[in-house]
Amino acid sequence: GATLDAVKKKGFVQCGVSIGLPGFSNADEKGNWSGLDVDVCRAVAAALFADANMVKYTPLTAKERFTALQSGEIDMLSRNTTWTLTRDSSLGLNFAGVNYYDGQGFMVTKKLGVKSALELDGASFCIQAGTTTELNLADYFRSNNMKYTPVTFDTSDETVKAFDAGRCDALTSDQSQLYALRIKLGNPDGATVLPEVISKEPLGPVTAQGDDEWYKIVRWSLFAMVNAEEMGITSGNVDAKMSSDDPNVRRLLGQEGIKGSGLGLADGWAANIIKQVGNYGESFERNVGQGSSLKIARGQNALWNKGGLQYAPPIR
Amino acid sequence: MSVHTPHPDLPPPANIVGVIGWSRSNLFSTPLNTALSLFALYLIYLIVPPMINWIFLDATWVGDTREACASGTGACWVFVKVRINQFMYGFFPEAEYWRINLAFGLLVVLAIPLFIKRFKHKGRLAAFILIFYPIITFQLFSGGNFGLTHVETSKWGGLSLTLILAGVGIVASLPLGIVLALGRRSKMPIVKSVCVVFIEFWRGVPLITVLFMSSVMLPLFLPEGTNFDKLLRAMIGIALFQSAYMAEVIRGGLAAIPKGQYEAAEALGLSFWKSMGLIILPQALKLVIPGIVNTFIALFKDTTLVLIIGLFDLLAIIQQAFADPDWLGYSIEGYVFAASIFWIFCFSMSRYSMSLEKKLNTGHAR
Amino acid sequence: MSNTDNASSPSHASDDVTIQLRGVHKWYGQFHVLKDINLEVKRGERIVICGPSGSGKSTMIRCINRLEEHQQGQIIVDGTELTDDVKHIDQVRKEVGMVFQHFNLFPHLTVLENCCLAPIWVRKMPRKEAEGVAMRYLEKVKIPEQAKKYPGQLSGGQQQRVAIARSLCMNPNIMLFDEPTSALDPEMIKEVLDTMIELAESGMTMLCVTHEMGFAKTVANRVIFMDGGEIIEENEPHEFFNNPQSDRTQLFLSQILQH
Amino acid sequence: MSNTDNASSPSHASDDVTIQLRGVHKWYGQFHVLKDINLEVKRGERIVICGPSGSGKSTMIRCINRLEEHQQGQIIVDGTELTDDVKHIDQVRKEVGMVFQHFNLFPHLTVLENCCLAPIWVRKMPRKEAEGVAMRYLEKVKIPEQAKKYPGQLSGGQQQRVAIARSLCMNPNIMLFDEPTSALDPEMIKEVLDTMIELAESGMTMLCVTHEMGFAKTVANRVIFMDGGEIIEENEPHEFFNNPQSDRTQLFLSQILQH
Amino acid sequence: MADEQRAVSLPAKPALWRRPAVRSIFFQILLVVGIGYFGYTIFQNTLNNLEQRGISTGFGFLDQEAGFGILMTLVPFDETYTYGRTFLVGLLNTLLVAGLGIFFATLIGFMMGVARLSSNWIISRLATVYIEVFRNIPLLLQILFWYFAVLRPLPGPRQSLILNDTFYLSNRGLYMPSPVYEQGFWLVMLALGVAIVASIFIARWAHKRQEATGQQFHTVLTVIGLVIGLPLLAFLVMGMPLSWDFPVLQRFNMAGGMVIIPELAALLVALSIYTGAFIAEAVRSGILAVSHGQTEAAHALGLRPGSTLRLVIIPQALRVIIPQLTSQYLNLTKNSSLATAIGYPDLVAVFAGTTLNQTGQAVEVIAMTMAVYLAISLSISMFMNWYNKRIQLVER
Ligand SMILES: Nc1ncnc2c1ncn2[C@@H]1O[C@H](COP(=O)(O)OP(=O)(O)OP(=O)(O)O)[C@@H](O)[C@H]1O
Ligand SMILES: Nc1ncnc2c1ncn2[C@@H]1O[C@H](COP(=O)(O)OP(=O)(O)OP(=O)(O)O)[C@@H](O)[C@H]1O
Ligand SMILES: [Mg+2]
Ligand SMILES: [Mg+2]
Repeated sequence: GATLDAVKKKGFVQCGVSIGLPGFSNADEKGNWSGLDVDVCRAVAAALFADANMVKYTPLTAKERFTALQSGEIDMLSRNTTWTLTRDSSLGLNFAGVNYYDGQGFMVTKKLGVKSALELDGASFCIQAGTTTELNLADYFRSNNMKYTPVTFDTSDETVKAFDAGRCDALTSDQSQLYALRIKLGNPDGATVLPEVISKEPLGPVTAQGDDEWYKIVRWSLFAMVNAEEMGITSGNVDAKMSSDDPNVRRLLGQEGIKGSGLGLADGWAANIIKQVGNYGESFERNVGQGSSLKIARGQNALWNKGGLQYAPPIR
Repeated sequence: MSVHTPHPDLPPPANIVGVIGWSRSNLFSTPLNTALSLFALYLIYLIVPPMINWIFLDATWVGDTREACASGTGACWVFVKVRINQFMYGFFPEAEYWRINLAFGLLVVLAIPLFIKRFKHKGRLAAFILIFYPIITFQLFSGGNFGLTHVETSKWGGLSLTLILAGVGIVASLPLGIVLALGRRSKMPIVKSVCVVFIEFWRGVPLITVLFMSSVMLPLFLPEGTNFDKLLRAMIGIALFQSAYMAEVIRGGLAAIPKGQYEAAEALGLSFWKSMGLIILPQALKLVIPGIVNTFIALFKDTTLVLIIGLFDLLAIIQQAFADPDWLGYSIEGYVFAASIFWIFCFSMSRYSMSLEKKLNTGHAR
Repeated sequence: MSNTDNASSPSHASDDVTIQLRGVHKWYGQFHVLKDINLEVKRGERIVICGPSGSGKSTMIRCINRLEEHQQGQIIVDGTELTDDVKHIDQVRKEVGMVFQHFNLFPHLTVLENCCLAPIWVRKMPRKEAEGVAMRYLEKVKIPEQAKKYPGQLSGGQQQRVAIARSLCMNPNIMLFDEPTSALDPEMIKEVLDTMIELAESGMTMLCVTHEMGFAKTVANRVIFMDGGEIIEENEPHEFFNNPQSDRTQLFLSQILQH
Repeated sequence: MSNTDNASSPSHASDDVTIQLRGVHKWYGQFHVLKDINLEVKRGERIVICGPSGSGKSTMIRCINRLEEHQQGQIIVDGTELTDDVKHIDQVRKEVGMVFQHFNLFPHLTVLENCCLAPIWVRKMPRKEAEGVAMRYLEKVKIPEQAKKYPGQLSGGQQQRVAIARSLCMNPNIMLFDEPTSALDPEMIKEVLDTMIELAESGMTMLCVTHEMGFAKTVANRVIFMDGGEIIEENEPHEFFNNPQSDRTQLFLSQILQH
Repeated sequence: MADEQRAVSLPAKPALWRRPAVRSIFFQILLVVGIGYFGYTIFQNTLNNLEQRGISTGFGFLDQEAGFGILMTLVPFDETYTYGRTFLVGLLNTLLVAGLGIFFATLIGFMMGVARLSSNWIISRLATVYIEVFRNIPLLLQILFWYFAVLRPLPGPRQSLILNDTFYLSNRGLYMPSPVYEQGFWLVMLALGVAIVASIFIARWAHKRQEATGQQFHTVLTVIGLVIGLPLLAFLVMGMPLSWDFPVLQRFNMAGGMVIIPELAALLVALSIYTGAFIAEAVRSGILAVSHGQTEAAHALGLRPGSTLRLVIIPQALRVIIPQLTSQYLNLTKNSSLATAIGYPDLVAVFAGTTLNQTGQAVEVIAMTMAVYLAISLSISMFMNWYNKRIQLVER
């Protein structure tokens, strides 16, 4: 397809990411990007070019992201984007999978003394513009017959700042973000996340419609990471596993079976992903889990066989 | 016949000169004036001392970490100090800072002769600065040739990006502005209306919608697969936007050239383009230098809008630094710093343009 | 229209002296412009003031209607002393008309509106009446047909005559002229001077800064010569021109008469 | 420097008539400025055009080098008819020099550069050669020492002489003058007229709009009187001034001569 | 001989390409074709790209339900309204902030422009400092500054600064009572209408009388009395058919009443102060352009300084001021789009922001947004040009 050809010609993947959401995508002082969403981009680059660094990042606000993808300004979008019917069908997008199962929650200051979202009738909410959050909030309050005031900002940064300044009673966003954003508060301990989760937010990488080959590469890059975790292959042991006898492992690492030809990739594509980016579990722990300052538990994002929802189709 | 001896000059009475005379006539000439003066003095008393305390006297200047500021009640300039390189150079690799310094140093060196009265080749030097200097600067920033490592545009940022954007905006909009201005004065109805529509369109829409279009929508309008650098696209957007304003400035200059100049050129047998290039434009452009400087100031301030499309100009990079968990809560310092940088640039340029205007208005004997 | 039967003339009309300057000094910053000026002008007198450029002629007559402030001495106009008091200033300005070198007509108003402005807003006259007065004076300066035009459409001489009519509309007792003809082309000077002579004949008190010596000889009761901020000589015209007392006057006269 | 041995003169140099206007009409919008103008100018002739303001004098000579377009009739200059054709216009402009009332020198160029500009860019002369030519003509108008100055630094008379030199540098066969002295102070008029007289003596074909009747008497072969867009009278100077045929001419002459 | 001449000189009709008229027509046709082709290519590309990427086109989305809430709306709105309605809401919010901004900026500008020329040294210096400081700092920075500078020191809603139990000021905004019209209020409105019409007649009559007799009439006082008194009378007669909806503190926020949100306040303050500085300069240059002789002549005629300014100076200065004022009004309107940076729901934030993002109809939405700004700009310049012409007419 055209996108794939263009990417190959350019020699790098132009990946749309969030302007700065700790754990998912944020740049350090040198401008190097890291995060769970960033790792998906890196995985695609590793699969395609055998080099995870062949990625260029375009930081986007929530408002800009779909337009950027539709216009071809970016090749893929990996920016905590919720998979919904409208987006999948009428915006000309293809969701390639889910790299984080999330749900919308609320953060309030402890002083407010609120224990449940149902007590928030009449409150005002800081939200980020152009998200499903905006819609979910409206639905939730409508169905519970409550009133609310939305205060909408362009970037998550402004949202937090306004919340911190007392502009609104609560901040609402995906749960994962709430934790990330809480660190940015002047006094993180003064705020608490309410238990309610009011929506399903499957977040995943997105490509534009019209290039199936490219779409499949993105989708299987993500699957390769999940499969690798399931099979216990890590960036540390991938070389050793090359000589494994397990046919599943051998197929994943391109030792036998269809190898890379189905996707039009080199045979060692998945091995490259695992070697350079790591498996899904590694990426998770490193960016948002115990290895990070966010310390999010696996929860729904554990593998299917460990009580979670992460499930990848088999490589065969 | 009497010989007249002039009356000696007497010193003025004490109450009209010196401090007393001055304040009597400048501060307390009428009851209303007295009330206003006292009110103004009170206002100054309210605002200025606390400001000076916060900015200078109580501020923290030394240290490298947040802890250094813990005790101070004034501004924490340590925050700015720690980040100053990033504010100036963005994400440019530290080892390559010299390239940016060289580029701007070169500009200063090149520009100095323009201010020397006796220097003869001002026109040629200005042309060099307008045409070749941008190429040199681009090479220095971008690298990739002459053994310089390539630095992607996404790593450009900070004050240097602000200057680049404004500089490119003004230089690129100049030729287009000239063409549009000539077109708008053209006798050909279609050419004229095309130019009018173009100019009024760009002057009528907000810059942020233009930037949004150029940064995320442009590929939609181009044939499949064409794509180019985001910064470049922002620059194109800015240049188009700016060219409309530039055209109006230049039109003013063209209108100020007396009709006789056109006729004399025509009578000598010069063709349209020759008489424009040799006679009219050199005079018109010189007349509108103050106007161009003012446009530049406006553009310089407007470049802050690129933060909305995710480019890290000075303001954006300072805002981005607010998110650093180590330095939360020092946004006022950041804003004050940004404001003073912008202010210094804009104010000195506006003074320069005012002095130029005065010079052009008076002795126009050259 | 002699001013003695003027309705607005003050109660002490019997008093002969209408302008009185006593020991007037004025400084611009450190610069001593007017030095001990003493002058008395009687009702109906016509005085011409001359002197080299920068000698303080304009400054002196501008002090008389308080366009400039003096710092020492007394200026009494029509019985009102000029002080800081706004009331007094208003009073004096109503009595004193002034005509400037550069006409200073209001370009955004028609000739008629120029003339009516002050009567309406200062004297609170009804517009109809003000227009009547204005037309009378425009006829007097011989340009009633220009009433509806704007100043920019008139020649310099016509403009200056409008300026004179405008001042007259306020029914002043005293008229000040500051080089009323020096910005005009030669043909136009004559029409303005004619108007001024006519005015002089009607008995108006006039102070006129001018270098038109013909005018001085024709109408002035007295000629005043100023130099360096002082009044150096003061005499009736015939004496002044033919028998100047001071060497400075002589020098000055020799210069302007030869020209 | 007579024009017959001029290198650039056209092939039919033997022909005597160099400018020919036949039934020329011109309108500005609805306004009929030139009405059936017929005129023949022979090589080396010196013609003075006069007439009241607005009579179409400027318009007529501006038509001759196509600064204005005529709408009816023929204008033939040096064998080339003025039509839409760009070639012809260029051709004519090379042959015809023009001097304006307000000099119209280029203020951003030095006197020398002013003179060299057209030779270099229109005649494609090398700069060295052009400067040589320019200096020759600057000497002819007697201001070679001002070559390096800017027009703004010269007096009006000097500027006008530069303007003449600038036109001459293009080696024209014909010179048009549009009131070349009317923006000058009296002292300067003479220097410019002297230059023009000298030029006339060298045999240049000249058409000159001017009210300097002295000049007309001295150098003109023919005087043309225009009024209301028509040529009313055409005669040799002596006859024209002493024995005008038309009453309009008479009226006009009485006005300007008395002045 | 003349005939010879004709034979020699009369060329054939010149070749077409050497005639300027032909050239110019040709060039213009070329231009039209070029632009047409350019436009066509862009159009085709866009259609191709949209189709290829499966993006639907058209304005059908305007009828779909929006499903999100908006902070401040001037017309009824909740999440069940359509995307088309969000356009209206955004547009009205933009017009509100632009209109108010123009009003305040003009006020500040004229005050500061006159202050800068004041004979009072301190006042003129303060005005200079104001102008030089605010003119030379980017507007976006000022907006951000005012927003956080306004938010920071204000207390939370429960600690609101309360005035008279009717006005509540907190970081949620300034709450005040909103009127609730009850039965019979129509008479009050009618009375107000009558009062306004009467005022116009009185003003005309007073003007005429002043022209005729020179007596001045206290029009202003009469009109104020009429416009307040008549409705008040009707109000009392109808048994006070109006109640106020007072804001009450609820658990989190104030409920009821009207509110000026801090976003609007910050945007308005920033826009007015920034643009005011430019207008002040325009006013100053306009007043300076009127020669001092005009003032002197007016004084010599006995006009007081106030009348001089009103009758002589300002009418002349306006000729210089108006064109600059026009371009400042245009700038202010366009700059109001920076609202998006602080979350004020203007057209760009609501429609070109959220709506665009939820529907993905970038081309349609941006085209509509640009068209709206263009229309506003053109209306402003048309109005100002008309006004300028009118005052020019008075002058010449
Ligand atoms: N506003 C001012 N500030 C300072 N000095 C002034 C001011 N106005 C006038 N002067 C000076 O005061 C002196 C007298 O000025 P004035 O205008 O009265 O002279 P004048 O006799 O009217 O001369 P002229 O014939 O040139 O009009 C001059 O030296 C002038 O430079
Ligand atoms: N561009 C123009 N458009 C319309 N009318 C014009 C234009 N130029 C000149 N005219 C009119 O054409 C008439 C002739 O003008 P022209 O300049 O030829 O007169 P002139 O004889 O040179 O007068 P002067 O002695 O004042 O220079 C005048 O009535 C003038 O108003
Ligand atoms: Mg004077
Ligand atoms: Mg003429």
